[in-house]
Amino acid sequence: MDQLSQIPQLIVTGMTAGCIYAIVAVGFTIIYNTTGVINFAQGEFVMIGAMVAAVLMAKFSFLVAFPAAVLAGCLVGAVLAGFVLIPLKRAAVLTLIIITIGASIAMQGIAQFLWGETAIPVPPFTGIPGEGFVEDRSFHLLGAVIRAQELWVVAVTALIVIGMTLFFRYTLIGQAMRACETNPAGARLVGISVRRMVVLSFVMAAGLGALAGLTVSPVFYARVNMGTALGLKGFCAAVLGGLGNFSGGIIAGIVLGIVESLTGGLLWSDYKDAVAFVILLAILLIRPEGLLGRKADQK
Amino acid sequence: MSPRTRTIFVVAAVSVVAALLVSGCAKKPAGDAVPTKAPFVIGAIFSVTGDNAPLGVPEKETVTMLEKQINADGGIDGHPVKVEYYDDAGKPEQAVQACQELLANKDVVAIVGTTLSGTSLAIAQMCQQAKMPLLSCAASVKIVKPVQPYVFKTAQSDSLAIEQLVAHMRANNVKTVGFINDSNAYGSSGREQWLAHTKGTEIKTVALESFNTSDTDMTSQLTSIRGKNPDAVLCWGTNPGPAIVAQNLARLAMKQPLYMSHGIANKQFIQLARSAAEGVVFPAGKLIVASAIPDTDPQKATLLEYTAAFQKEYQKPPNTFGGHAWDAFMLVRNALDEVGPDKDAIRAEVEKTKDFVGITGVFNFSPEDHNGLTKDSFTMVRIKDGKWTLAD
Amino acid sequence: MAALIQAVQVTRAFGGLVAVNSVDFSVRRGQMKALIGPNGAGKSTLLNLLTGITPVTSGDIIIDGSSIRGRPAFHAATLGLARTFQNVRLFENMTVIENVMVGCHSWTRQGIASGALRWIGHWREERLIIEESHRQLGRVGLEAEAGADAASLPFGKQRMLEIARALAGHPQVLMLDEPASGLSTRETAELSSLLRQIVSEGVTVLLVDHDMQFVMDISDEVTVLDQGRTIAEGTPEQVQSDAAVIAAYLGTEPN
Amino acid sequence: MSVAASPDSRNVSRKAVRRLDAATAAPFVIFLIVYALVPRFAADKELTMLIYIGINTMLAISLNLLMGYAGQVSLGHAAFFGLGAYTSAILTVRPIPAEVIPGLGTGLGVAAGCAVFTSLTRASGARLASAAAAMVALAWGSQAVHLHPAAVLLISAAGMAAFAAAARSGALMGGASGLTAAVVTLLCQHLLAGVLQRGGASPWSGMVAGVGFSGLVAYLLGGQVLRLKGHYLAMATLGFGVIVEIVFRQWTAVTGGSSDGIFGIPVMRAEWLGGIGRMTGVEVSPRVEYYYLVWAFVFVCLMLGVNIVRSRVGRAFRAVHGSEVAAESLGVDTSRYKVQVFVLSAGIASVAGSLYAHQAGVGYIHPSEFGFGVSAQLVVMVVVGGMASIWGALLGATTLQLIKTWLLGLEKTQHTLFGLTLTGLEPIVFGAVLIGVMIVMPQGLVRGVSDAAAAALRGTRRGRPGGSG
Repeated sequence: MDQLSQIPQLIVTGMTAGCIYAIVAVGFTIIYNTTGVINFAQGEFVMIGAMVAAVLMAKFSFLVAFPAAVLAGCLVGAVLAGFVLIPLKRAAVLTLIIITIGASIAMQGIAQFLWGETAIPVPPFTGIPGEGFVEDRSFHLLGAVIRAQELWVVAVTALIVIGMTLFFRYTLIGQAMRACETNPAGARLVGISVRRMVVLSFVMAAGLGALAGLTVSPVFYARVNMGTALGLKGFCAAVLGGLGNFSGGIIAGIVLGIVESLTGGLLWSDYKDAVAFVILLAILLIRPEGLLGRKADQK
Repeated sequence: MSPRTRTIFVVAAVSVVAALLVSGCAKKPAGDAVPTKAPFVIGAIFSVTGDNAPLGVPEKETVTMLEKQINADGGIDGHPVKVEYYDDAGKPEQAVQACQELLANKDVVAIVGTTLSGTSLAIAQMCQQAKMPLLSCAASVKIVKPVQPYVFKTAQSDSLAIEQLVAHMRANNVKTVGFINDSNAYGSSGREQWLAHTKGTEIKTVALESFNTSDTDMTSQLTSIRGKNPDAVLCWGTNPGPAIVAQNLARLAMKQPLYMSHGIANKQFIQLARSAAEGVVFPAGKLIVASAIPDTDPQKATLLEYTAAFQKEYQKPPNTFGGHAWDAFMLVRNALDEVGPDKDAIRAEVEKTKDFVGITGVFNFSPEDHNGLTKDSFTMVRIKDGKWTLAD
Repeated sequence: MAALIQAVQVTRAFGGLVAVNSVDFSVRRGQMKALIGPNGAGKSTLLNLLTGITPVTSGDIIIDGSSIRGRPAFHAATLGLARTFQNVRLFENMTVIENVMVGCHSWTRQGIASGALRWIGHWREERLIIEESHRQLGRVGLEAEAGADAASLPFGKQRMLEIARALAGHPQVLMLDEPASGLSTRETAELSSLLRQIVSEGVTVLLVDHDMQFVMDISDEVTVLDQGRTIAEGTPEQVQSDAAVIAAYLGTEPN
Repeated sequence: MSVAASPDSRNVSRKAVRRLDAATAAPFVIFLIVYALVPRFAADKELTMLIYIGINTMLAISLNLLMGYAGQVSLGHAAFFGLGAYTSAILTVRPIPAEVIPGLGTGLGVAAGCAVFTSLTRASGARLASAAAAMVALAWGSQAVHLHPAAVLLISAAGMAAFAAAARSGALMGGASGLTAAVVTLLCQHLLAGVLQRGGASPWSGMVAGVGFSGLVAYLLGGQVLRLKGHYLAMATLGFGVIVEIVFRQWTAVTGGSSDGIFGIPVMRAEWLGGIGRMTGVEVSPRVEYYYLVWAFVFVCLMLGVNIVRSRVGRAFRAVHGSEVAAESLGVDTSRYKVQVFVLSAGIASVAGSLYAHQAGVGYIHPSEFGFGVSAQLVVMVVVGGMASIWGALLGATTLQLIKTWLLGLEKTQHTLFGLTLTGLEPIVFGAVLIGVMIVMPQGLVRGVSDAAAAALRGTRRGRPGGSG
């Protein structure tokens, strides 16, 4: 079975996609935990990071492009937070979800208006400058070819995971953000500004998304329509990991990426995209609280 | 939300809408030469937004350019040309409504477009019933087969590209092929045609895979193809999918020659695929290798002229899709020139067109053939040193 | 007289926490029974078990001769159980009278087709439902608010509406979870007289409350629960003088 | 709602019921008049728009019943729309290839068997899955050896009875579901082969088949998925929708895939409805007739919707939304009603799908018309029109269509602003409108506008005594 020897390669590529799903899932989780809102525009943050980086890289060094991309993401996140905040107090969750859907549609439209629909190549972080373009380095491991950029993706993911864990566990703001969702009234009583926390959560989620986007753009290219699919898969990961559960979302994201890649490579590539959703449905029906979530609280 | 913020919000929203409306009412700058006769109105429906904008945008740009050119030259027989543009965003439902709008306008004499096979098929029946000439820029052979009197198309059918590919493969002794396609309309159509064409021939399709337009990695599919060890890999899709395929293939160290479809006949593919683009062979309209084709080729002058004009207007090279729109628009223009604004006459005139030298090829329409092209409209191209060269 | 509701060695655990611990409990037909206990004694949990909303971990619950173990929650209602909730659960998306009309669900039969196509059965039944709903609303003094949104009622009236809604189902037993909490003295008095009237009509009533005063005045029999176990049972007088009860109340709540 | 206040008078309550219905009937009368007269004043262009509005209204009503009334969010509703459209289209023009029929028939049979099994035993999850597997095995086994149909029925029933007995689900119920599976399998295979032979069924039977199929899928899916709540339910329905769209795209042998979609779908005719047009003195073109057909369905849906929400079952739906626990405590079998409203909703969406597929002058469908974007748009229609408002669905669908048409025109006129050609504005404006409506009128347009009007009215009234009015 020659196919079996492809498994390491499939895992490597699945891992790259999986890391992005994981970061998107983390973004979902941050916003969900502070506001209880499912942010359908999460994938667009990734797109914005990738696009801004790609556009700026053409003219400036990455020293300008990368911070600018993350900043642009944060800014868009803050604006979106504003839209969500206006009606937050009295609005049904569905209203907020629709606002994020609207924002996602509008963001894609604006991006398309500004940058057009064509995919833009982005040079890898550590590549070999070639003739007119930068070629990525690559390594061989167990029969799999690993590109340097993929290591970057994994490294950035790891960094985000560690950063987030420290942030939520050890900083006051992190704990305050967690308090907001559990008990907004209580949070207000002890002097936490819920509004500020909501804005902060959107800014953080957007910044992370943008970071993910710019990291992955050398592998995937930057495209204005890249956000929707990544957003939905990331959402799958967040749910599989148990909504609101960070480590669950990250693990689920990576597993999802790998399973998808394996199914696509070994079984049916035609239905590769359905895999994530089939798993999702199956898991939801067997364990409605998610793959790694805690049992629903029995109040 | 306090009443004040709400007021501010409403005021802001209203002013944006008002600004849009006002700007719409503002007079457009008049053209250079303004012929005085009543304008000929032509409808144009392209996918200017959405996933297929890379196809639709150059089409629209081409038509806009031609409209300007013709009017600057004094119009057709003294009549200015006015094009009504619609965007279908690649959605059949939107195309139907755009078409309906155009049909409702009594002045419209013909419709150019749409970009995609799906949207063209969606409005073909409607145009036929309303006796409105439709010149589609989409590829699917089903648009003109069976022939509906009022429906034409200017893009080559995929089957012509496949004939060229098969010829090249035969010449290079390729017996087994791993096929991979984008699962969008373009890619699935190619797959269907490929399978139909090679069925029962000595060229065997040993692996059949697909990917999604928004997919970002095709290693899994290619790994599966590698397992079957074909003589060559053929990828059917539009950017950026094929570029990713080329890159993944290179990284998997697969040595097989890589064939592609005419969907990659633009510079973007080379930019995206970088060194992986090297050696890729694909059928393409002659537009991209215009300067390399022999001077005896009847199309050469037209191709160079279009390339220069487009480059001047938009500071970028044209592509095949823009070429389809050029052909469609010019066919209508010529017919208008000949018979004036009469839909039935235009239809008949287009159908009579012989030896029309276009961008896509040399068209010879007949009541049985509403595409009018042969496989000679394609030529095989190889990417060498980041440049297009004629493949042997 | 046979027990209408019988809980046999009922236990319910949430994770490691045992909220109700092998409780035997019964309500006789026509009785006004009270279930009291300090906060966190497991009263509401026991009530949820009796009405089938929470499944039992072990033990069995028999209503009017048939067990509801393993049956869906609505099954208890079809056996003649109706209840109100500690923190009122009205259908806030409906009007006052529509809330009560839902209460008539268990004794009406018309299906979706009948309602959609307005068959004769629909008309006939709808009339009965409206009559019954008005009767129940009149009984709790909400006639005038029939058309108002349920959510717009003041709290006291919401409680009354919940009772009317429960009664509209013609229950054999009415279970009330802390009906007097949040009510003014006047409203509590009205509630007492309403409950007496309900019992006089032959409906069995089970009251759950931690307010001794209110309960002692009107109930025939009282069961006291503490930390998931029954600690006393008897007439109000017997219970009031029970040492264990006094200890439980004094120990946990200086009431 | 004004209900008379004398509780004991039978007469009064009878009148009350009648009066309520009379009040709700008034808009329908206006509707019918407008319905009949519209083609006198509308050209093909407007009629096309109205046909889309009508189809979208039906979808919005179906989703509103599910989401606005019963409180069950669905982000995959376009799937049922698509199932209706595809079933209809496939049966009429793209008969299923012969080699797929045995498998497809078996699939449908097993699905039907599962539906019977789960409704009889309330089995779910793994138990249902193993029952399904058993049925598939029995069906394949008996078909592989070419048994007489009667033998197939017998074996299937007996086999399932044995399985159910082993799984402690009741032999009788297992037998019944096995029998159903076998009967439906044979029937479907026979019917599909018949359709193939005749080269296509009529659009009307296509529509009926679509409703049956969508209903079956909704029943099976709903029974499992509707146990979930909130975001999980939203995610599960979204997942279902995405999967269905992928199947439309990829199962080329049956659905035609995404290259050319399905074209040349015959028009659904209803000559007698065209008669309405003739009465008002209009020349009845196929499009006019189709307009009458679509809006006749819209009328029926509006009426069913309005009637249902104001009936015993409708109140049960709304009670599920209000509080499931309270509803259960009153004897409402919430899981049953949730499935019921889901199936009803899927059925209406499926009818809308058939109408979409058989549209006069178009007759074309493509997978892209049934994806997540469409599902999201349906949710938007419902919310813009107003949750829990049947007539709001009409308003929501109309509003969205008007915005779309306006945007379509924007492209034509090539507006410029600050020297930029404004093209491809649709998504931007569409997104902005969504956000705007949600912020300014989260209750939807019906409530939003009426509240604003009421506020304005109060303002002028208050102003009047001062003499400023």
